Amino acid sequence: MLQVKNVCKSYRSNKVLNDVSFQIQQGECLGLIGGSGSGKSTLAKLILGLDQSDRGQITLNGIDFQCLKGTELRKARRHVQVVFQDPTASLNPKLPVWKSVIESLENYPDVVPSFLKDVRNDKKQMAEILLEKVGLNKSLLERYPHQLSGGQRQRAAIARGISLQPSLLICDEPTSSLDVSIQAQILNLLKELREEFNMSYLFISHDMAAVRYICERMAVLKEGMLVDLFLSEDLFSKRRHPYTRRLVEAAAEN
Amino acid sequence: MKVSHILQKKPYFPSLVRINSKPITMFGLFSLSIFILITIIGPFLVPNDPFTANMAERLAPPSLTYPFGTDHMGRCIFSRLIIGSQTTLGITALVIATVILIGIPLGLLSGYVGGRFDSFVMRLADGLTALPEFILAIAIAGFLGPSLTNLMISVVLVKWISYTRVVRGIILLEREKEYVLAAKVGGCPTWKIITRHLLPQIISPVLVLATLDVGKVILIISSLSYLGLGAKPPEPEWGAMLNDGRPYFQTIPELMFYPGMAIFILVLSCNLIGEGLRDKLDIKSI
Amino acid sequence: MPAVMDLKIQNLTNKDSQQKVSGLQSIPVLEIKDLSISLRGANRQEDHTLVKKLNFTIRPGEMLGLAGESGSGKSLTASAILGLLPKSLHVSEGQIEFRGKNLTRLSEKEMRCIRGKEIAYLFQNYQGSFTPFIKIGKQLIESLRSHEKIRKADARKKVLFWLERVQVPAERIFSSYPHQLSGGQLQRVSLAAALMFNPSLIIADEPTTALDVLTSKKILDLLADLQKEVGCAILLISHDLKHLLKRANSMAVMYGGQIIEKGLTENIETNPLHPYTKLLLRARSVLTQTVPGKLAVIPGEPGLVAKQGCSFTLRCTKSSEKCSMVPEMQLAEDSHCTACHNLETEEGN
Amino acid sequence: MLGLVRKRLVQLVIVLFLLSIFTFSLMKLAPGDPVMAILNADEMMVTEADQVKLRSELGFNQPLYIQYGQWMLGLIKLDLGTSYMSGKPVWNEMMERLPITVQLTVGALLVMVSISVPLGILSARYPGKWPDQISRICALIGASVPSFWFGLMLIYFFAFKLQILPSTGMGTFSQTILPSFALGFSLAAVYARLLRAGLLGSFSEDYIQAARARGVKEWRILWFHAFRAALLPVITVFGLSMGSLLGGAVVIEILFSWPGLGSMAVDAIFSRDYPVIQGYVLLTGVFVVVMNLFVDLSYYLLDPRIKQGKEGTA
Repeated sequence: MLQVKNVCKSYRSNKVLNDVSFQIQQGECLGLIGGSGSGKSTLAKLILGLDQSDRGQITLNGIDFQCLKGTELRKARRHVQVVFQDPTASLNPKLPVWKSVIESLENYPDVVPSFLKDVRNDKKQMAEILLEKVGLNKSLLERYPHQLSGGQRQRAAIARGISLQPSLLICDEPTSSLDVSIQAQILNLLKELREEFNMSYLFISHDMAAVRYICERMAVLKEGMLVDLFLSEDLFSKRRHPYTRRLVEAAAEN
Repeated sequence: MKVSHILQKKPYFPSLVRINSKPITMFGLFSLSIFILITIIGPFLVPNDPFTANMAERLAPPSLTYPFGTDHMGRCIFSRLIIGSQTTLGITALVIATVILIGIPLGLLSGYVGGRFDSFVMRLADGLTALPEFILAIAIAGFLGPSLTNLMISVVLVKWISYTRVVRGIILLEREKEYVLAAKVGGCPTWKIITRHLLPQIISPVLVLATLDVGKVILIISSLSYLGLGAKPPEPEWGAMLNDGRPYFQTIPELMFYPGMAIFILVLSCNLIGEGLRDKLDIKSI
Repeated sequence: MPAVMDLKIQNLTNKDSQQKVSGLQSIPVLEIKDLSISLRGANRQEDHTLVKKLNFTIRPGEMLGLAGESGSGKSLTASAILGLLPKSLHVSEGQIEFRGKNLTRLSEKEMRCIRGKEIAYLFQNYQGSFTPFIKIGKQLIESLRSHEKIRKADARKKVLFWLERVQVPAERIFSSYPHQLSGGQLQRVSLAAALMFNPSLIIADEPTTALDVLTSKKILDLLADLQKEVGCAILLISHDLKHLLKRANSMAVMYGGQIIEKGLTENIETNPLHPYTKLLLRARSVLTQTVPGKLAVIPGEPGLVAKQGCSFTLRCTKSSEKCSMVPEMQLAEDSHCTACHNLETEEGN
Repeated sequence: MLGLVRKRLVQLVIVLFLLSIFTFSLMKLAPGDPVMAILNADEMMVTEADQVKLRSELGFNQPLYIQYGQWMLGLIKLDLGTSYMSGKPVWNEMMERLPITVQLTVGALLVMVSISVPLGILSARYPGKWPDQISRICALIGASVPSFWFGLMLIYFFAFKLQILPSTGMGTFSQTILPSFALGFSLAAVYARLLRAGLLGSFSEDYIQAARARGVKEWRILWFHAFRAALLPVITVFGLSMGSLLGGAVVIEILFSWPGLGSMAVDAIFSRDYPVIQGYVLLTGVFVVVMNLFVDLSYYLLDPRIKQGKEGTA
């Protein structure tokens, strides 16, 4: 479904991504692991069409994002949604939660997700259902982001991410700015939602254990290069790239 | 420190009403509203015609007829002060409104669209900073003749820059934030991103900037009028009145005291409101 | 150690650490008794007390881990030990005894002489550890000269020596600005700055949280190695149980400003007593061969702290009426103690 | 660093070019015929032939861009034309008056620094206490009082009432005090607040806490760690306020009857002495631009991070 082919990207003279290629199948979850500065977030931006790659192709359901402009790009975009790392920055501080959550639905009036069929014309009701899907009480509808806890904000961001029922949800470090005790809750939620909606995930993280929990396949990015791509079961295999093995060692200690 | 976020729970939408927490800001608000009230109902209040010269009564001391005395042409100082507030406040309001109307759209476009438009606007702004408003006013008054209109033009020509810069700065910062990116991914068209997500972020800084600028504009206008480069003599502008009083400074300092005090209190109250707003809205950059 | 050591300094260090080990072995370096930290001006009202009645000790050569989520008061405790609490907060109760001196009673000047020299601090925010517009070497020399009369050339030698000890290219780092270094390098330099004085205690406040997995492992290894050499005590603060369980000799778990469990690390790991510790141990993500169908979670939101009684009661699955009272610390086995009312029922299960 | 200087110099040239275009076109836009003004047409009979002759002598019959070019050539040779009033070259006239304005501004800057630095530091060390309150009130007054009125009040009290300082004239030290103070006071108040904000900002930075944790002495932290960072915003505003300093100088010069550049300009406006006005505008413009250049450069010297960042983009 998503195909990334030989993508390169440089900022100034700095090569951020170097010849990255992979695919994600419908309903599949690919974990992308890498240290800071490995180009993970840049890749996410390219797939979201927020930035242009220097070379290479990114196609979603056969449509090349890079060639699209304006309305066309907007139309294509509804199939890819995103959950960012920092839930504080990813919600507009001046809008109540419910408005943020259903904003995408307002932008695509013709999109009718299956779980919102009956209430498509009632904004508040849609927001209510979406919040319920991510385990938030409807009493939070009118709250502003600063009145929510970090975990609640991230749930709201996830609600916005799934609101268009996208075929691909990009999770860019969705748990790393949260407290340890909340990370597990969010991971569980993401896993449940994926099963419910049969979405594909590109799950970007530096946390091996989290990626292992969520994803079927894993890719390891090191300094802009894709050094390893394998099934999650093979994580401990001897055939792994030395860098992957070092990461596993560090993560699995004790 | 982690403590900080436990300790500071600031309201996100501080309404204007809530400013009353600080008595000194309230004083500013109160005194500014009196000035505005005087401007509006002033013509019905004045005891004497501010324009009629009466050489027989020139430089008269305060009396029942002339509460603050008369000036060198026998005109009632009190009446001239009251009518003078119209000139000062009117011109200032006009200047600030024009500046905002030019500055915000330019800043929005320059920040969001970027590219050549942005560099053109920024170079223009750079070029204009070489001429501080006072010098520009002197240049324009010098070549095109001293008048209130020319004075306003020169102030507007310089003042829009700070608005454009502030707005552009905020836009540049905000448009990279994740909520704007998320809105883009969620299919928000550009106009909606600007109006719904970006515009609200610039309202409070611009508000603060504008209130603080009101004082500055009043000071510039009256300084230039004092030099004779703004309001023309019969016009009862406060700075021009100070200029009129100059020859009699040693003998009758009141001639200069009253208009100066009026300027001072008006500017002070604007600054008090501006500072109060700045503290309330928690804007540190201005 | 790949570093070429200056023999004289090495001898000094060894002698010093030997002295410390033999002389102070049984006496705690740091003893905190009933420490409470409150907002200034509040009249000891419960809800303005951010840290409540803390008790713990660290002995020479020991590494004590302090665990807890953000807002649980870990960092505050550390700032209090250094006497660097923000102005709005103060120590409202209790004592901080450091090598026989009560730090809460010391004047600012006496405190300054202890800071850096006897108690060193490693920050989480490595970018904020050094002033951005002064070269690293100059800052290290500055802190050396703040504590002892030492000639500039000697100070330079000592700084370079310690930079080599923490395995960074000493000469280059010496003349670099902080922003020219990577996170790992900066944290190493902070470690050098900490160890230069041969301190009795190092407080490491989430020293690796901002670093990536591989770098943080290296930094912690280095910290542990150097500790063995120097023989100082370390207070390691982290929200990540993984590091604590691996590195610390003993640990204390905080929730909502209270220590709810403390003891030797192995005891806590194998036999956690407090419900919060149990949940924490279960909920951490562990990289294993098999993937669980669902991760164990701690219910509720962090920062949900009960105003009265046991701070965890609002999120506790075992909560009962008794929990509206502050539980006493109870000794379970050798030095392993916990504060929970429902221990018996727990053990019965 | 060098690349940066080059970039700023290019910007400087652009700004100066804009400035010259601006002044040149204002000159052309000015009402009234300079030829008639020079020939003193109000008082004398002027023949058509005289006019044509002068016009071609001045090059006014040539296309605008050639006039501009010639004017620019003159500028480079510091030939700004001659004053209509005094008949002296404008450049010489300005150089005669420059030292007076410099004396005034330097005096004002001294007043500013000697008030604002101690007051700023004190109010940052004791926020909310009396030095802070005083600086706050002073800043409010300083930002609200018209400088000419403030000067008048100073003259009234110190010269007329108390009779301890001379009211006008220049040359002696005591004659410099009142004008410098009148000009420097409002700036001092502004800078004290700026410095306070900057210091409070840097006191809350982690690296100050870190320096404390390393046991660095408090005075070293103030001067070597906090002050330098606090200086950055102060210096930025300093560049911007050079303009208002010069503007303020105009008013103060008139008030205290100092024959500086400012009073020259105002006199020139009333006598429509265009070359002088033009010279004044150009000189102050160049001065402000050059000052801003210095400010930018000092910025890079103060904070190595910026140097690197900007050079990366360049």
